[in-house]
Amino acid sequence: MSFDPHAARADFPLLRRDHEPALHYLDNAATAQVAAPVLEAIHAHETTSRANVLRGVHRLAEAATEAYGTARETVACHLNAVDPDEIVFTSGCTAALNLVAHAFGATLAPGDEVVISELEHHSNIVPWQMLRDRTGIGLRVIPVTEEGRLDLTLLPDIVGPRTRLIAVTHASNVTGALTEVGPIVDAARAVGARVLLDGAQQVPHARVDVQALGVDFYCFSGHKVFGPNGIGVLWARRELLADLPPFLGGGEMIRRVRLSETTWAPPPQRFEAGTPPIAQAVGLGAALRWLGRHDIDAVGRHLEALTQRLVEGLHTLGTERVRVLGPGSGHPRGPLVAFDVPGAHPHDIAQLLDGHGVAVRGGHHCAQPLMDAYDLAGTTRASLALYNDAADVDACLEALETALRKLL
Amino acid sequence: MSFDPHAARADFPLLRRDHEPALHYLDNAATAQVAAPVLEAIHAHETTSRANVLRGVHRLAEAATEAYGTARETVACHLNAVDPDEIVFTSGCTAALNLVAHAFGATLAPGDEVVISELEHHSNIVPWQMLRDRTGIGLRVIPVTEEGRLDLTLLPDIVGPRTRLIAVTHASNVTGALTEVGPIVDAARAVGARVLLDGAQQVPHARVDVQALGVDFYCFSGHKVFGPNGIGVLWARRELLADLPPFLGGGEMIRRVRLSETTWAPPPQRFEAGTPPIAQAVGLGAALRWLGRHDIDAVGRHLEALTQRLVEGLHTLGTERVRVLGPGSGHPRGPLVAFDVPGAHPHDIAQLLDGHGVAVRGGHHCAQPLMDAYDLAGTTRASLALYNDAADVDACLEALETALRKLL
Amino acid sequence: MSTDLYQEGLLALAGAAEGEGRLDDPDVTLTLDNPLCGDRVTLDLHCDQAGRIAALGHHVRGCVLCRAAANLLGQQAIGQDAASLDTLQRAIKGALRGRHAWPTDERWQDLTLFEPAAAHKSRHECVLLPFEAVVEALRQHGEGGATGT
Amino acid sequence: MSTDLYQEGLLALAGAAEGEGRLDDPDVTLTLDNPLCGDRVTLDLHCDQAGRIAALGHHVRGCVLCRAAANLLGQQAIGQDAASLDTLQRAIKGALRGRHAWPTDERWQDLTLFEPAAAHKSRHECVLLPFEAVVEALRQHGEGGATGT
Ligand SMILES: Cc1ncc(COP(=O)(O)O)c(C=O)c1O
Ligand SMILES: Cc1ncc(COP(=O)(O)O)c(C=O)c1O
Repeated sequence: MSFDPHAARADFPLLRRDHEPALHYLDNAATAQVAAPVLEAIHAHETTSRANVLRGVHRLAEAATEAYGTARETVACHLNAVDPDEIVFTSGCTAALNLVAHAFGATLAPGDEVVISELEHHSNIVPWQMLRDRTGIGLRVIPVTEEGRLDLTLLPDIVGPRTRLIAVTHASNVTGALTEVGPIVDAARAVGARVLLDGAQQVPHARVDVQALGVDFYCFSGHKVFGPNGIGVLWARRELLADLPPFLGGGEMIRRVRLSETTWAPPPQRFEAGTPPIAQAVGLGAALRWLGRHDIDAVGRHLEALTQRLVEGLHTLGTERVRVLGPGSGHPRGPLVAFDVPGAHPHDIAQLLDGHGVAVRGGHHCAQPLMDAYDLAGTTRASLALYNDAADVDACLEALETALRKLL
Repeated sequence: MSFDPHAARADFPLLRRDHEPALHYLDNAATAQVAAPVLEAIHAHETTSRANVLRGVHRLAEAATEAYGTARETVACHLNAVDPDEIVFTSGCTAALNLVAHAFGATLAPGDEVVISELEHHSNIVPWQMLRDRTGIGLRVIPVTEEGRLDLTLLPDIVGPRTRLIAVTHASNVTGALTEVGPIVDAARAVGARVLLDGAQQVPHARVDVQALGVDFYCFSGHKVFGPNGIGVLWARRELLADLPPFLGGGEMIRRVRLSETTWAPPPQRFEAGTPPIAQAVGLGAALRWLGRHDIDAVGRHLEALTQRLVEGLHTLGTERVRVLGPGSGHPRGPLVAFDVPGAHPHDIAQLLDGHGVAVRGGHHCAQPLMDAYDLAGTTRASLALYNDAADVDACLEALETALRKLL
Repeated sequence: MSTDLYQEGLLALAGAAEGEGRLDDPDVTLTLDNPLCGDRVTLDLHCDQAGRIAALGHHVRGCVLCRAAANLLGQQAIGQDAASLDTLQRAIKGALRGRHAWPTDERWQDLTLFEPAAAHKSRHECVLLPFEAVVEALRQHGEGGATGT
Repeated sequence: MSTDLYQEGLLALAGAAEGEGRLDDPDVTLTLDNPLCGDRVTLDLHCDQAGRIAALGHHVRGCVLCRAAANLLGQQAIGQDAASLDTLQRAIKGALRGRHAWPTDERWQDLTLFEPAAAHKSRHECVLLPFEAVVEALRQHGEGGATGT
């Protein structure tokens, strides 16, 4: 099986539009575009099966409940989860991380420790800081290497008998570094700690098998996997979920509500208070089925080649002018490249690139601690998705050259 | 200005479909159908302006940010809020209530009291129970009258010097009772407490003016106002929001993240961690604009007439056989009617009605404490929306008569 | 057609009142709710030394399906033990979900009355609740007869 | 066209280094971040008895717009007080949002260089940040010279 980016691209209405200048969308790490089959699945659901789920007996309610359940099965299958009931739908990756910080956090005692890293997105930092400030747990931080990878040589100093959770990104949204999961799982297991991976930047591009990874929690967002906004996923081991208290309270997550006392429904309902994002779950299911129709290994090779073209092109502009963040060729990286141009601000670069139809992101990418580690205010980031091609990369490089002539 | 329910109905693709038997959708209190302009607005957004918001400078990011901001302005305008920044987008009404329970809850001390009522949806009970169990606040409960209205004569006994918040429904999703807001606001003001209204069942049918109501918090869900799933709104007074700590942590809600310490963005961003439901906000804006194009007073009269037709029809089946919950004709009620048929279970009734194309809901309607007060396991509920007509009501009554012949 | 659900036979079983009512001095009592609809089954059991059901009383606040299921238990559960009822409960669950055929055991032949419910996923739990309750009650009895709620 | 933003005049102002650098022994120091992009302005002020700016030093980690705005302050803010700069800051905000025309005050005529930014909402804050910082710094100085962060 092989992969044709242009065939994939044809499924994206926004990318087909006649933009002037032509659009080169390289901001996929922020939000990917949505595939037409996703929009169609949502439209079909909303116009044939719209109802609230789980509680109704009429045919629309049955159809909606069925569609929602099928979406859960699709996600479970995509992640190779043991059971669909290990899939909790949330409103996004951030919401999933907060859910863990509250529900798992409630099982921690003061002095227990959570390990995060300098590489994390704010969504995997702030919830733990808030937990620390609420409950008195300790927060330990794995530093990054100069190359922007987790410095796992320091694990033995950081993981200890009070460690209860290691929560790190699976793929960095800034350096593109892919986390070596094995040593982290081993370190956690040695002290009886759990492992959470933030998969927001991994699920769009790679095969993710939660059983093979050996982790305990995994989460990602719909809008980055060519699916809808407003939905995310928390996967967690069944027996772990069963032992966690709920986070949000409301309809659907209860067994019995009395004014004096309330008991909880089993997972995943326990963690899905209120009317869930039904149409979005249907859309996410469609997105993952769409993604699954492609040979993900071939997609990986395509993205690797494009990433290399981008990195090499940036080097050609002069390594003293353009400093590329992230691991060197010896280490795996995801399909995104952030770079610093001393003397030219990322916002100015991004703005000038936009004038050439090239959409990239400039800023701290919700990773201020990493920026602090590099002593940068921000970087410019071009992030790829399977529908990008060499023309996108070349347009980016060309526009960048023009921009730098203006700014430097 | 007048109102034509059939013109309105034509905007709902699902209601136009040729169902066999014909569909009489009377489960609007659970989820209303979605208007075509909403689906079109979402589709247009996703195919022309999809990007992440607030952080990007490229044209799609600008367009998405603009669309998201416009949606906020539309909601503010619909509720007559002072300022768009008083509008916080959440993933639903339940999420909005949890947000208040956490953010406002964090400002309470043990022994402080929150007043709810027996009439509440679980989403306005469970978050407060969880807060009570976390922090040691007291929870006081306004009972319901036999008619299913808040028994406000008991307010002086329930509201006291430790009361910090009165959180009650604006319109009951079971008895249909509309809350007399004035006395509640007065009682709260007398002791310096805040007032929250759960408007999930009010916004779809009535004019809501948060300034005129004089309350402090107001919330509702998108999917019940002919808008998308996966979005809700919290409105709160600007100065109140400014003083509240955040609830969820993550991207977009920070001012500065350091590993040691993090500072927060001003409202509403402070309360919108992570990528928000952008397309859903756009859809909600379209829904409220669609709703706003109708003469809401004429809609009210239409719904009142239909509700009366339904109540009278149920009385005709025999008041000993069919016991209608909710206020008598002297008191205002929303367009929904729940009833109990001794000896016939709501699920059986709902199932048999579905055989005639009539979609109603049977069960506890996420109001178990109210069911306990009535000593019922559940009721059958027919709930109307502006697109319903007399044929829907008559089909319901006819099917019910047939069902009761079978079950009793 | 959803009305297929409400066959004569099912309505008759739901009205049969087999085992209806509470037991005096039960060995174990258990109340189980269906969180999705508020149905509630309360079961009282007397058990023999071997852990088999000697007497069963139930109080059901539920629909036709739930009442019929409880009455079927009231008719047929005497003499059954935790293992056999656990197997039965799983078999019913699987059959409702279309995973396998309905049990053919003669004792439980009235289960065929529930076959139309398979098409209505939202009603599966109505059928299952009494069976889940009896399995859980026997489990608790086996653990030392704790009185659950 | 977004490239209109980057006119010669604006690039020149951004490179002008007016007031660039820190002050010794400032009466007030303030650092302000733009949470959306990580831009950061640090301001040192010396103030006279009447609360007017006597000297201004800035350190900007920001884009062309932000640096140009800070340099404009460095050129023109000496002698200004909290009230006048607050008015100016609001006027710039309103002008960027298209609510009213740009200030015509001769002292601030270089503000016209920022006019193209009005079309780019995401960049408004880049222009505003130095102005917000100076207003906040003067406010803190007025409150007793607290050294903010
Ligand atoms: C690594 C990583 N984690 C978490 C998130 C948060 O995802 P969301 O904003 O969709 O909740 C993002 C995306 O912004 C991300 O890149
Ligand atoms: C009165 C009331 N409050 C709150 C809710 C919760 O809304 P949602 O489930 O959309 O979060 C509902 C709807 O189910 C309701 O009827």
